[in-house]
Amino acid sequence: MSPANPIIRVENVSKHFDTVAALSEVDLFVEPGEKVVIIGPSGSGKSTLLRTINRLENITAGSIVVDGFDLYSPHVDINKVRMEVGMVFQSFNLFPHMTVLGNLTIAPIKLKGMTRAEAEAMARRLLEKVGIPDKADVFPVKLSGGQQQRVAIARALAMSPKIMLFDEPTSALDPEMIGEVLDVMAALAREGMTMVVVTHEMGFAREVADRIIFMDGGRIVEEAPPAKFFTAPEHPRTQKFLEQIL
Amino acid sequence: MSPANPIIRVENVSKHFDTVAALSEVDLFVEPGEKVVIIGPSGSGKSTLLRTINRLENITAGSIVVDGFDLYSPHVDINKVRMEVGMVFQSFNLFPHMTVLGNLTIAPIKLKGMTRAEAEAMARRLLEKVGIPDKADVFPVKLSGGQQQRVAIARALAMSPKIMLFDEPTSALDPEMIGEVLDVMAALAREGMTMVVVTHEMGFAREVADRIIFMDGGRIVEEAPPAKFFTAPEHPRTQKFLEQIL
Amino acid sequence: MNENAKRSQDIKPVVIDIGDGAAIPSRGDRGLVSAWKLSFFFAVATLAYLLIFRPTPYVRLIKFLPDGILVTFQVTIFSILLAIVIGLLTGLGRISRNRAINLVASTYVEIVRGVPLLVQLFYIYYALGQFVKVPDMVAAVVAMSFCYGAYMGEVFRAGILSISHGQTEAARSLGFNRWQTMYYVILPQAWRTILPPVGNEFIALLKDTSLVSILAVSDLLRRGREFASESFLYFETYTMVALIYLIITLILSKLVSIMEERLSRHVTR
Amino acid sequence: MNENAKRSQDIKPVVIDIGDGAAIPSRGDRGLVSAWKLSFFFAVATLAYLLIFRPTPYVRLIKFLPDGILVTFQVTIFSILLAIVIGLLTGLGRISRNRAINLVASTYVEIVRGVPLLVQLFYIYYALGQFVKVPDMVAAVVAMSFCYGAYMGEVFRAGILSISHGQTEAARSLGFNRWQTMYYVILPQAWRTILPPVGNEFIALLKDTSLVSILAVSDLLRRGREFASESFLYFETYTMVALIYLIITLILSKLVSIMEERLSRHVTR
Amino acid sequence: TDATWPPMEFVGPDKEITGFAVDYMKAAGKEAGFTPVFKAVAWDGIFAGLDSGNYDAICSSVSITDERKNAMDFSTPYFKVRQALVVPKASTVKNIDEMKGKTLGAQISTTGHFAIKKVEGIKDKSYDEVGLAFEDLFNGRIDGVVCDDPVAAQYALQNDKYKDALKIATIIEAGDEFYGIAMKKGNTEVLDLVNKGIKAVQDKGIDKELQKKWIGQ
Ligand SMILES: Nc1ncnc2c1ncn2[C@@H]1O[C@H](COP(=O)(O)OP(=O)(O)OP(=O)(O)O)[C@@H](O)[C@H]1O
Ligand SMILES: Nc1ncnc2c1ncn2[C@@H]1O[C@H](COP(=O)(O)OP(=O)(O)OP(=O)(O)O)[C@@H](O)[C@H]1O
Ligand SMILES: [Mg+2]
Ligand SMILES: [Mg+2]
Repeated sequence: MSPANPIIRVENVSKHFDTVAALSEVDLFVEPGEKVVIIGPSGSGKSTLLRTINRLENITAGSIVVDGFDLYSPHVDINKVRMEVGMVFQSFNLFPHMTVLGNLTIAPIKLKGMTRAEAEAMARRLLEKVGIPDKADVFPVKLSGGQQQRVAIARALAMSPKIMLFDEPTSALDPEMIGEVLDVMAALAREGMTMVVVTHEMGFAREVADRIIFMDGGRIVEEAPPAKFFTAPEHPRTQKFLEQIL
Repeated sequence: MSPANPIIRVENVSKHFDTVAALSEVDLFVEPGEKVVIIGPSGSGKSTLLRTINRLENITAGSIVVDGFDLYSPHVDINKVRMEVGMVFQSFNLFPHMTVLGNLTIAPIKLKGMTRAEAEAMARRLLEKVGIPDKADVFPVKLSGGQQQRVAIARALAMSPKIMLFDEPTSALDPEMIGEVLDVMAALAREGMTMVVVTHEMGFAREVADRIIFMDGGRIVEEAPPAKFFTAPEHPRTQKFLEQIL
Repeated sequence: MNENAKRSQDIKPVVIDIGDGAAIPSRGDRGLVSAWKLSFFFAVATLAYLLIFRPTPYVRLIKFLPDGILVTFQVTIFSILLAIVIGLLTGLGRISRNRAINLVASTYVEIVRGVPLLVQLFYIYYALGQFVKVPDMVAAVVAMSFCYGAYMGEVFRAGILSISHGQTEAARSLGFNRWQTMYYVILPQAWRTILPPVGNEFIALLKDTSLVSILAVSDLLRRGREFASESFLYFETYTMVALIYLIITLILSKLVSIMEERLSRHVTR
Repeated sequence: MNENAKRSQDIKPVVIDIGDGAAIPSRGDRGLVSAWKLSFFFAVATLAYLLIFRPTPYVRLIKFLPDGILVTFQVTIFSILLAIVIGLLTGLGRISRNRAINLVASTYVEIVRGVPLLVQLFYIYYALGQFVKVPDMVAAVVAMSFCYGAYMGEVFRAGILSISHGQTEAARSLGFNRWQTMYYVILPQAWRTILPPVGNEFIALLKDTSLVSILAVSDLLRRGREFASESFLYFETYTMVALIYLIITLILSKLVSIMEERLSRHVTR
Repeated sequence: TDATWPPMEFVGPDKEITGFAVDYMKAAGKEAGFTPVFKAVAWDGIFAGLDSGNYDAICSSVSITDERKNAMDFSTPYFKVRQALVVPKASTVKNIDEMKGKTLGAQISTTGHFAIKKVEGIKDKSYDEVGLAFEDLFNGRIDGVVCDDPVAAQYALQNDKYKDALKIATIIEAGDEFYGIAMKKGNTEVLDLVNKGIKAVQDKGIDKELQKKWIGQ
């Protein structure tokens, strides 16, 4: 499983919270354009792994290189790296004091020096893409959960990232809204975006993922393409987990 | 359905919270020794009806007579009536600053003038009855939910009430503890206590109830003995409800 | 043990913290709303009664006091503005991860809250007066805002901490640095939480400006004391002074409560 | 809309209320804990330095002040005791369903919180002095506790309201009347919540007793002012007075924080 | 007494109230058969306390004025003072009228304060204690202080701190003032007693001795 030219290199990474080992000696390499789905039981370290990739969590040991930047090099400007890596959270985290358009344009304007006109034009294109072009001028509280999450995706895309990270993007949604968000994600995947997705949506994993990673107790227990993963899991822990949820 | 000699007479009772009508023209007569189980969807007024019986809620219209006392007569001492009517809550509401024994003895000592020795002897008998004689000297936080609820039942029984009201006594419990509380309640029923019970435990209702009352939208929609109620409900609303939950 | 059960039985660790401002008659507290009305009516009616039916000495008194009221407001307004600036810096320092900055800010708060305002006023006014020469108004404003800056810092700190951490994470993951996140994302949301207690501190500060009368600043109380010790009309003077303070703080606390309501309505726009 | 989503997006209506006491160095706030240590060390070290290396005038000064400290404590302790009694009655009045009682209690709170403490002191001391003759120490205690009773009332009110309504319902349904419920069930639980803010008010009151120096009660600050007015050593005197107040309040706030921790540990016995 | 007015009455190092007036009254008491008990009171409420009966008499360097005579009774005068204008050493002011447009300080509602207010165009600033006014003058916040001359000459200016910084510019010509013991109106019992004591002290020349001790001339 040695990678050709990975855009994300997580090597031998461990992460402790006080006494809890959230990650133990994890390796993960992701190719440009690859879609990786991470699954595993609660507390297995999925979120922690994802969050180390843009250094929302600092690691205790190991190294992480994203798009050629060593995240722990003293010379690296972490804010620059984060512009390359979009992130979508379970709880959306839209900025409630700005309109949808404001949410989408603030970062490009303040961080990339775009003009307001450019930024708004792009924002409207992105809203079109996520299917809510008519919501540009409303405030986030007025949106349904599914709409909010689609805005959150558009906001991350507005920085034209090379990588997108998703941490259970549909877990806080009512069932009837999950589909609309997954559709947007699937479309993004078809466009060739590099994606790392933590999710419990097995249907999505099966259809979209190039590779599925199963974590347990802070370790990667098994990884395989979905066809093999769902039909012939090797590790007993994986088998048990799949039994429970399918 | 005209009653012979009811110990509880709820006649034509309505209760409004601001604009919400929690109860509309409800009639309920309970014979001494009878066990009535009230079921119905959330917000249908079950708790409100139960709580009007010891005047934890004041009613807007109608009359309630309990053990011969008109609850709304200006001459009635409501605290006297409440001593006759034990109540058990979903959230136990034990007094956390007293031991279990303290919880059981405070009311008999302060309100009935029992000596501490008498009260404690009785309390220990009641703890025996609810199956936790060894917990007399611990504080409530040290007990499991099921144990707490059994203490709450014993506390109510310590006032030797003629009637016991239960408002979803097992809803806050982990599944493995529900049984122990229902057992205590069933035993109490066998001893001939008059009981009005709001619950979602259909097994209990079927076995213990003399009569089941189905409420919806603040009204009593249907009442029948359990045999008939569960096998041949008349009202379409009841049929739909039973379909959903069974 | 079952989670629900645990929660309902526990004594919640409620933290009670009664501010030093006026009692804000918010809508939830009906007793206070009627009390506000009663107090206001009582204060205004008493004032009117005294002026109309006992013009001597009350009319003379009320002519004597207005410049004192003006000074009281001047000191209050300048002090609160300066205190807000100090408070913002202190609040940011208190949540800073830089240990040195954090310690400086925390120590400032600890010391200021540990010494009576009156002693601080004396100290800043007289003791430090030996080293720097400043006009008395300026000294009073500096002393008041030095003190209130510490309290204001706690308000800012609490306001900033009240914004969910997810907001910071979202902003940081877009590439904003720590300060940009504070400026574009956190503070614009925090001010809604911060504004009402700032209003409250304003009222508390207005009341505490009465202490500058001891520094011979001619505020409302000082004017009253001058009048009283000259005319020997102690009862009448202090009645008047108390009434004026009461009317001012009642009006201000009503304004704060209106502001609170507006802001809480705005939350859902 | 989904419930979770709503909650996470909404700006929560956080209420910030910064008390007037010292900054209590509770364990959650590490910055404050180190700040406490630093301040305390700084205060004690400065005091020691001054006494050892500049005995004139500091040794003379420190001999001059102890009875002032005693008076400060006397006024504080008597006032807090009286204020607790007034506060309990006020708190009960504020939650009473009897509209008249409720209004009286609320109006008392509203008026007391609307008038500066210093004005109240002047009023009670001088103005009412015309009608009733009381020794100045008594007047000071009455004035302080009249004022603090209102704040204490809010503490009691909040403490009582912090006990879940289920406790009241359980007690009432056993047959306890309103007062028995309060006495046997609510207050014994509420005191844990009430005690820390009472400690906090104690510190705030101790600081505010410095105001009685204006009434010529010989408290710590008054003694300092007397010393200064004879020796004209203002800087030295106020340095010393401020240090002593700081050391006292720092010690007291540490005690309150220890008490808070003990009580919160006790919740789960 | 408001014990912040050295050398007339103040709190000594032993925390007892002491000073010229205090010794004077003790001597008077010995002569007339009463023992004065001294109680520290803040100046700006001192007359209120007399009214409410917290004490029987005020011995606090109270100058006898017409307004005050309307409100209370006075003993025979026991000391003569004038108002002194104290200014920084460098000042060339010779007369209070030259202070127009400047700010002068005094203890609140003392005769010094009244003297300032009488002159048109001078801003007055009132302090709780005369010492605070001196301190403000020393710190340069005000341009002068007006107070009774013994306080200025024999006390404040003897102090190491002020000796080289302040001086008396002039004695304000507004006529002599006399200190008297103030009593509630109609309280003839105390009045007679005090007057008897003062007379005896003056007759025996004790007042001269005390003046030498406390004031030095
Ligand atoms: N901020 C934190 N402080 C302390 N421990 C933490 C923190 N965040 C995570 N942990 C711990 O690290 C471990 C891994 O947590 P993580 O959130 O990565 O799991 P997860 O797989 O995402 O679980 P879930 O499916 O519930 O989101 C858990 O034991 C968790 O308790
Ligand atoms: N204190 C109250 N204030 C306002 N409305 C109330 C109050 N208590 C109950 N209600 C309303 O009265 C109606 C009946 O409530 P009640 O609690 O009796 O229903 P319930 O059948 O017990 O429901 P559940 O199964 O959820 O306990 C509901 O619409 C409820 O919102
Ligand atoms: Mg997670
Ligand atoms: Mg219910």
